Amino acid sequence: MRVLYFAWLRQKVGLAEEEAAPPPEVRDVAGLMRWLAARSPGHAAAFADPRQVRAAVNQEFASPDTPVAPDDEVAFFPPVTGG
Amino acid sequence: MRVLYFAWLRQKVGLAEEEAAPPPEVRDVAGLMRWLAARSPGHAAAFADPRQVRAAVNQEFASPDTPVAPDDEVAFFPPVTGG
Amino acid sequence: MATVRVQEAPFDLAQETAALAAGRADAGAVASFLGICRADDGLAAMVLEHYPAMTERALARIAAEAEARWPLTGCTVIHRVGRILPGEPIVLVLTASAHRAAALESCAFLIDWLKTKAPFWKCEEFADGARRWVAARAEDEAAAARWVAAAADAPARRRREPERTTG
Amino acid sequence: MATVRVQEAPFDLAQETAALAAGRADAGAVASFLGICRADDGLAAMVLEHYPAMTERALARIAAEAEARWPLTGCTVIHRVGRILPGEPIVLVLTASAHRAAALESCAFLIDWLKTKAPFWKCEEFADGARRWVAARAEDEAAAARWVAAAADAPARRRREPERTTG
Repeated sequence: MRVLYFAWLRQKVGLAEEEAAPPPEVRDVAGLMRWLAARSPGHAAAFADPRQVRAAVNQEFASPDTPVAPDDEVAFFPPVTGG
Repeated sequence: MRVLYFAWLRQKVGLAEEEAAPPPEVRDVAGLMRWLAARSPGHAAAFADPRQVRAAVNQEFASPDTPVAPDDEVAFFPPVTGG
Repeated sequence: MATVRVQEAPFDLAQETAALAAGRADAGAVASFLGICRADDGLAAMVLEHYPAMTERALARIAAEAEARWPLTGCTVIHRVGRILPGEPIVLVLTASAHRAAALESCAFLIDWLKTKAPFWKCEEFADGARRWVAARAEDEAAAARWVAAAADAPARRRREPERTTG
Repeated sequence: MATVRVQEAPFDLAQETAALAAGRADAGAVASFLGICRADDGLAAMVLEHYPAMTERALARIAAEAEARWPLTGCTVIHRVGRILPGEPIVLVLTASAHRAAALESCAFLIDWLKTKAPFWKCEEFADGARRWVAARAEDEAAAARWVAAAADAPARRRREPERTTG
């Protein structure tokens, strides 16, 4: 699974992207966030307030209960501020 | 009194502007229209359907009961179609 | 503050936009409306007639109303008159503000009011020589009327009615 | 049919407008929205980050939604990324239609949806070296939501929800 970070999540995690192999019980976006948060203090800081985090699975906006699978590209970022 | 005509009113009257000296009983826009309509067949055609005619007195949109006075500039035209 | 012009010559959108934003650090949003002469079946030209003594005053009043309703950093209204060919621009409305809602709403307001409150008349000339004065559309009156309703909903904003002056 | 671009370079408003209207005899109205980097107190630059694999797809979907809702003859959305200085343009939305209501409404729709449904993030850089990620505004969510309500009011128009694909 490829995991991407954008904006301040990228800065807190300290990575723009990483490979991840979560265990089978990580089934959705919310579960992946909890699992990633335990990886490092930076990850913990990035996911400290899940309400501030948005996600996309395979380049489509996702919700906490969107399923994730090993071949997916999952991105985490703050609410968008373009335009 | 200076009277101006625009668009198809100008074409029907056959004049872009004319001087007019209506009698004192012509007190408002509606009265002026009735008085002008009797001036020529062209005038009659222009004012045949008063609902299709709009007016301005001294360069401000006016209604049928707007007063008119000898020194005024009164313009008649169809509903505007700019933009 | 608004720029209001009536002219026969075409206008330059980029130049007008640059002029509107120039030196205004607080403009974050510029909205524009460009009205173009459509090439409807057989249309050879559109001739725009106006009431010179009244036109710029009417446009300035409409622009002032927009500036009273929205916090604009700039406002430009340019309307062409004379003979206009299909594909050529007729009218330009440009509004600038710190935020987009004010720019977008005031731009829509300006073109709606201009359509019903400025003394212009369009005459279509066709390839076969026929001429036809364009009729006013009921939809245009309705579009303009919604801004009167909007102003009535916001009683803190002063609503101006046309006044008769003797000037 | 829509033109959608994400680029570092500035864009040319006049050129984009000309391209939109070129060869379209049926476009009588062109609306535009130009978002500019405001020179807020001490702001040295705005850095726009995006999610490249997702951005153009998101913009194309937003543009397709506009084309499904309004009878547009043209639609252009250009969003810059990278380092942008105060006074420089960030985003351009251009819509063309036969009549003004469709052009004006779709232009407002596009910028509202772009603000909440396209993966861009703004980071402000200040003269004193400080950096700050711009926070999303609740007003932007509300502005986008009104178009969902508008679509629900018009049941004949298909409403599309984001779908998850596995592509």
